[in-house]
Amino acid sequence: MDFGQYQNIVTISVYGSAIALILIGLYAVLIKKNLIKIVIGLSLADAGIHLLFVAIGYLKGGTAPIFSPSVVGENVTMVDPVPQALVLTAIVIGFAVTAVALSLVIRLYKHHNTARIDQIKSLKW
Amino acid sequence: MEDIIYKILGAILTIITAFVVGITYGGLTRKVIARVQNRVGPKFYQNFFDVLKLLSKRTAINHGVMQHFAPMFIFTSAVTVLMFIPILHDGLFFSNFSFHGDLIFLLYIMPFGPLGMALGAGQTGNPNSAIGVTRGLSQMVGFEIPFVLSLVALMVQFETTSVTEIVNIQVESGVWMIFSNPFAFLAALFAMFGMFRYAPFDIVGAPAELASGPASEFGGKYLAIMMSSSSIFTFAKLVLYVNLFFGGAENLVELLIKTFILYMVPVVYGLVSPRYRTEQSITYFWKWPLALGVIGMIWAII
Amino acid sequence: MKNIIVIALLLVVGFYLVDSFNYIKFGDNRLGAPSDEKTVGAYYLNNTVEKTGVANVITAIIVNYRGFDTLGEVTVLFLATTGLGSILYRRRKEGEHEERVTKESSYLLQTGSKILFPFVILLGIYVFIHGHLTPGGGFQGGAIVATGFLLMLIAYKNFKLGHNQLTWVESLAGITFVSIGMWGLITGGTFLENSFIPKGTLNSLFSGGIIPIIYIAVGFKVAAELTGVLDILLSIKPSKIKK
Amino acid sequence: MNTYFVVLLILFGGAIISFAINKVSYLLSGIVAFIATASATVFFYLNVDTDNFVQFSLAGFDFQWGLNSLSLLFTYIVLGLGTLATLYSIQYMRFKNNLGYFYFNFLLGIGSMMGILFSQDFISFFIFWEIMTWSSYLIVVYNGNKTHKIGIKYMIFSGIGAYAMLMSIVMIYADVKSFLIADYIDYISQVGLSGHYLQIILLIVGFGVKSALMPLHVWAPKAYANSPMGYTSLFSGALSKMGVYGLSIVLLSLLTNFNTGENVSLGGLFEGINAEFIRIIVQWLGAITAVMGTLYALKQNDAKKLLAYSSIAQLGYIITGLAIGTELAVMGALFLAVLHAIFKGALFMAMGAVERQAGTTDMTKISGLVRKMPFTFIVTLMSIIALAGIPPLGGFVGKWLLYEGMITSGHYFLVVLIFFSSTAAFLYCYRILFGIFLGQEEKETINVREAPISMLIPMLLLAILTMVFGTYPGLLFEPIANAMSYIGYNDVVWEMSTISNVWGDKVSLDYVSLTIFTVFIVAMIFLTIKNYKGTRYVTTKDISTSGEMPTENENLTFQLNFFQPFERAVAPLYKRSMDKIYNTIGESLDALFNFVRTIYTGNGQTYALYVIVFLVIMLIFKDSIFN
Amino acid sequence: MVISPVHYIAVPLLAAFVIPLFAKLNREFVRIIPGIVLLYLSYVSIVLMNQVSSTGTISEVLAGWAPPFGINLVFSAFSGFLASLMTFMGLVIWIYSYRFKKIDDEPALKFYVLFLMLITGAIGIVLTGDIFNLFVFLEIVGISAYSLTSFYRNRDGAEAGFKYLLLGAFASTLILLGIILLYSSIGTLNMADIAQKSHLIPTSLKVSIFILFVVGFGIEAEMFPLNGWAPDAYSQAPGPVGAAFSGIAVKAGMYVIIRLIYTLFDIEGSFQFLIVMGLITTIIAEVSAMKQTNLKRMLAYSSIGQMGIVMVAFGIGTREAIIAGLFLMLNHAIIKGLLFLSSSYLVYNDDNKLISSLSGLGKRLPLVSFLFALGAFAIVGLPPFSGFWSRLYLLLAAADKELIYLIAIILIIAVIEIVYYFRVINKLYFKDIKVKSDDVQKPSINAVISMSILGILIIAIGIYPDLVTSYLGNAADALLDKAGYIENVLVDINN
Repeated sequence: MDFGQYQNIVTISVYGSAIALILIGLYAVLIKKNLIKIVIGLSLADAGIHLLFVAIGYLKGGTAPIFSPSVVGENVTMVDPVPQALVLTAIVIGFAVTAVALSLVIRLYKHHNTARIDQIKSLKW
Repeated sequence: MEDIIYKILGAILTIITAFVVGITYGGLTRKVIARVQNRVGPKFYQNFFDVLKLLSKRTAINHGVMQHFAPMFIFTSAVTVLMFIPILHDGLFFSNFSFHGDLIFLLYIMPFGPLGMALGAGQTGNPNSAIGVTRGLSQMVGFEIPFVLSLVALMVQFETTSVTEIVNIQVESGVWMIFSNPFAFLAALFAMFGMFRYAPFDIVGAPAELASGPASEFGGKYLAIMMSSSSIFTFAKLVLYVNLFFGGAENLVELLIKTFILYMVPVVYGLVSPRYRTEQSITYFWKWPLALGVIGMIWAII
Repeated sequence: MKNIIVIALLLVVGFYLVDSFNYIKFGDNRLGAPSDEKTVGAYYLNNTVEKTGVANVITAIIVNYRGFDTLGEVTVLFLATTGLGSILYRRRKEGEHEERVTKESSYLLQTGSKILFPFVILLGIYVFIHGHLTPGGGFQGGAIVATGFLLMLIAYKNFKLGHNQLTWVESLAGITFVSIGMWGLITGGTFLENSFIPKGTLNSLFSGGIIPIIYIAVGFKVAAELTGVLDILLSIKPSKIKK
Repeated sequence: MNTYFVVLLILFGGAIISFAINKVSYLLSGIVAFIATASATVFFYLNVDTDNFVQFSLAGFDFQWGLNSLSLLFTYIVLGLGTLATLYSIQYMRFKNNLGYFYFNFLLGIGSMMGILFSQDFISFFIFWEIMTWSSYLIVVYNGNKTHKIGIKYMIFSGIGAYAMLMSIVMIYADVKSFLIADYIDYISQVGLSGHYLQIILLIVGFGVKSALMPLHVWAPKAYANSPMGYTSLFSGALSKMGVYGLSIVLLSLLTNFNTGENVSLGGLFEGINAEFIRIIVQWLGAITAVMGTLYALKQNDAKKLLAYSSIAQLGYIITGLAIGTELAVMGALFLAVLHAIFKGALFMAMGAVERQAGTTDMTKISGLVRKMPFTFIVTLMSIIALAGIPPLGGFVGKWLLYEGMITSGHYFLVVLIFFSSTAAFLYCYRILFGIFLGQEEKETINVREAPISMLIPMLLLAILTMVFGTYPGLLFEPIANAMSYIGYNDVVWEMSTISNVWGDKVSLDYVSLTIFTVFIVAMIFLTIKNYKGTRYVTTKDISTSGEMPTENENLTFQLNFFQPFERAVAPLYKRSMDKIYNTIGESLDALFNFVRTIYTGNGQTYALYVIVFLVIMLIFKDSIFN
Repeated sequence: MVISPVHYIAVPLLAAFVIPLFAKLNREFVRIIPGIVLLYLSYVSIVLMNQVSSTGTISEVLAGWAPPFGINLVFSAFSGFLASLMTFMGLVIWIYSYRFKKIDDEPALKFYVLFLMLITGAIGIVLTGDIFNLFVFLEIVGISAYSLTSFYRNRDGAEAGFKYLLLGAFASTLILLGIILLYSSIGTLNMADIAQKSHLIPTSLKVSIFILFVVGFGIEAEMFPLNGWAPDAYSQAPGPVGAAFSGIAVKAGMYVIIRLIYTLFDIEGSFQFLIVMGLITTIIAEVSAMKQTNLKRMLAYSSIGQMGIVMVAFGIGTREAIIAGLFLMLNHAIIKGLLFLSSSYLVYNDDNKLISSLSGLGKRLPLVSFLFALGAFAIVGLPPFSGFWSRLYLLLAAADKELIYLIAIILIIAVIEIVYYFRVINKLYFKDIKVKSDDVQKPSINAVISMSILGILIIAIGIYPDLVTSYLGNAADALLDKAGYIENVLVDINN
């Protein structure tokens, strides 16, 4: 694919949408009072990050970086494999964090009997 | 050897002179006050009899060792002050140890007696004595300030702290201190009012309500010693003033005239004054006398 | 009001991020020519097949080039399970059993799950065994296996997971990973050195030296960890949560 | 082994041993402490050598330990008073708890003071200084419970002082590249003072705190009053003298040894500051300290606090003398420093004896102890006479030198101020004698006995010293003259028992003593013989109040509002106390601090918002932050 | 087998995987294995530190791929110093927490594994030479820290843990964004390579990346507006974990900031930025500590304040300042460690950890109180304890650069520290006893040993600072030698 004169617009829209996802996630974290929603926000932001990762790895006309029998020896453009490897790690870590976050939400709910973050302020100052 | 004999003789002579003069002045004061008040008054030698009478009395009770020591303290102080003041500025007998002390020494030996007195008074356990003492001490702080200011003015002016030197300088230049620095003199004069404790500064003794103040528990020989000591003390202070402000004295007659005139000032002032309360007298000293002292000092510095 | 402020702040952040990404054009070739590799990615593309004998470059990166990352990743998962266990730990009273939040599900779901379960597991195992050849690998395969268990956990209220077995799988897989790494350290001089097992031929199952072995271990481990996490999260006593 | 190390080893080792041995026996701890100080003293004076310097290097800095004639003078105070105070403490502390703790800190204090005096470089000076500070803090709070605020106050001010000093030290190091005090003095004398005023001011602040200089004195009264008296004698006598020691180095060595032609002002904030200006400020601060200390002293009802304020006043004289800096004034200041250690040491010990025997030193509660504790009374009396500066005891010599030094160098108004202070001092001197020993004998004190002999000996020794130095001050002039040669006064003339000023006036102390004692003894013999017979001792109830014998229940005690008239006269001076100012500052700081910590709202979202805000700020201003 | 830096990571990980299996044999293994591992790592530290001081930086290649293609570990005098410090602290804290009663009431297995991983992650951060790998280790630290924070059920641990997690997740988001930008602009993740190539990035982009990293890692390093989690986490985590946070985890965050500024990016103004941020952090934290009623919280704020001072030290940037900064880190680790460990016993039975509950405990718990007092004396910088020297070094470094205001602020802060620490000491010793003797928990023998080790160390370093200064000097040289770092890591490529 050649974006030609639309290069800039494509760049901004691709990255921009991923970034928008991150920002939406952060918005949820900063504004929503429900703990579950906050965790969802974190996951959203994570997803945005993962998208960005994959997007920067992309290159025009690239295929998956796998030297399957059909491509061995042929001059095939492949996308950058590193971001893909990194994003896998990032996903796993994101999963782990979400799991811990959820378990903490459960604990908090049991302890305070509420899931509103602005009511859980026994530690302050 | 001869020197020492002369010294001892001179010292004894000085003490006797001071005693006699002091007691006489006391008697004269009573007389003067009486005449002003339109009374006849006692004979001027009445005080001699008083002392003699007291000396011959037996002391019956004693509250403790400090009471016993108190008269000695005051006597020691009076005599020491006397010893370190030149009585006559070139007298053979009357110069005593005046070369061995100076004004600051005198300033510090003077409270020695009152302090001992105060201790004795304290030992008796009579609250009136203690009240009198606190008043006396407080008042002392009051009048010492203008006094010191004027003394500092003197020292600055003559660049010496020795009384003998001050007298000599005055005699040599022929100008008495009272003329060369009148402000300092006035400050010292006011201080003197407090020092002699005549009205309006007689709250220390306050015979009316305190049963004669610090000395109230003393009687007999103790009181005699105290009386004679304060007579000596009075004389010594007068001599000091004369030395400082009136150019000293050549002979005893001159000395007597000068001291008597000087002595009459507080007496007369006291006659026309009501009594101040302690804090009033303190603040009194810290108004005009203090200002005069400061002016005197600035005068001296310039 | 707070909303507007937050939105404004986030927009500023977004502006600067987009601005920064402007330096990086989407789809540009940043790899550089084979002779002039501009990124490490290019190096991997050019050398992986030759040096590791693995067809899937991403697998090679994950397991070998950046195998240390993966070890860390596995540890993170392991920690997540452990952490979950510690956070939601509850001292059990006498005779008390783990009870799941889920309700008894419909017969349809139960049967469907029972039929699907072996196939899902099979698919998962396939994916992680062939991680070095095809897209996918230990993480993906492990996740698929865990999905199978999730199906069963949802469908059957009384589906019992062997906690012992889970622990064994978890630990052994982890131990395998680290031991292989240590073995590399002993034989080859570096941790995770891919030298003591022959590389094999490209695009065959037995190729890539230690890479498939590790990836299989990872697969088992991921499957066990994810299942464990799901199990813990599902095993909260409903009575504890007050409405 | 080197003398300095051995001395410190004995003292610090003794500290640890007496800490440990407390478990065995409560007496042993004190005895070990005494043995340690005594043996350190003996060893030190057997091996003393002012030219012996030890160099070593630690943590990348060069250290130098040695002894100069100035510090030698102060070792007399520290070791002498230290030995006596430990001897005193054995009995004084006998029935108290935590003796190991007490002696540990006690010896640590003595050791660190010796360390300060040994230090020829700023850094070991500072280290020992801080050890001294915290060990004394630990003793200040020893009495427990109500002392904690006092302790905190002490520690805050010590901290301010010490850190001001530390700041100065590091700035000095940055300039001189050496920690040696001598190097710094050289450096200053070469390059002049401009640009170094801050260092010197900070040093003065540092030393000023320990020597209780206005307005840094507020810790002192209560800290002195609430420590065990055995230690307070050292605290007020020796520890505060470390501040004096430091000030004498700063004010005399530093501020006089530089090129006098140079008076470059720093500009800006430090416009108009020069060496003379600093010294004038310190002189006046010292004088004001003296006056305020005295005024507050005579208000006190607790003898310990009274003495504490009196210490502040006395230190004010000393500092003023040092700041004036003429030969006579410095001599007077150093003489007073030693004398103050002696008589204030004795006084605090005496108060300790009273406290131990009678249970309190509150003058409204006890009185009339003179018959019960005659020796303590004699010690107190002599020390008070010395304190008041009345001849023939030692205090007079110091005062005389100080006054002459001031008058002959033209500080007339200072003289008046100081004189006012010392006259007003008579008031509290009398107060303490009367309040405790004289006046009515109370029922509560009927069973009071004289203090044990081991407490009396040190007190009496100190009292006798005041008398000796009153007649033969030359004994002290010798080391003082040596000390002064170290800080830049060469060839100080002194005589054994004659003091003289630059105008040629003199006071012959032997004549003075001779006169006073002769007259006194003659009068005493006369009166005693005459009154020996027939007088009988009666109780203090047997007095003639208006000719009546007082009844049993009549209240004859006069202790409350003792100097009320005087206090009324000087009431305006009491209005603004530094204490109140500091309290206001403290409260407003407290409020501010409480406000600041509400930043941590407790809401996780707020914290997250902070992150975003911070990020945004950084991003927006990235060009100006990272250009 | 040659001892190499990878042992720091591999051995604990192996142990972590092994522990669940051994736990089935005997519960005691759960407690003992981490100790053995940490003991072994201490041995490794000694060997490697000796090696480093004789032969210079060790750069270990992993998986046989030379950097920048593979991941590498760098054991320089600088990172090695920190790694050894962390190992040592880990060992001491392990000794302390062995059979710590409160932990044994809870799932002990999990505690020891999480604790071991916390240390491993922190050491990994310090040793790794790869920025993404660093991120992974950061997450290891993070997840174990979240779990440890909320370890106790009966407290508000979950709240603290959630706040920590929230900010931690923010941190990972920002760091990942930074990594994305970094990789896409220069195509490498190896730190030495980044250092070599960072000048190729356009300045504006470079600054943006730097900001993302600084904010991200600043959360871990307790920089001011980002440290909301810290007081809560410190106060709610079990005592030994509080010590581990302040002694180990925070150091790792600080290490990254230092690396970013000193090695990775050459950004003008970053040093001043660090000074300013450090000062703000310190001032706010110490001021907040002043009014705390909760002992642990007070220690937490104090800890933040100390880290602020460390930031200042590294912001000054001269060799002396770096030595000071490292010394501060060392001191902070041992002293704050001691304070946290001893305070745990002091407020053992008070769920609110109130300072007022300490009244008179000096009589009931003499040794613990003494050690706490010792720590307090040391942390406010009183000689002859170790805290004094680090502060002195810092002040000298600041004076060298003529940063007078800095000296003044640091010293004013020291006065504030004096106030609140001495308030506690007063409470301990000079107040009436409130608690009954049954209500206090006597420390176990191993807890006493571990605290005593720290106490002795404080005194030993205080009296003879040369024990550590030479190491610190080497470490500072290693940190300043950026070219040497690059050369060491990328040796294969450049040849």
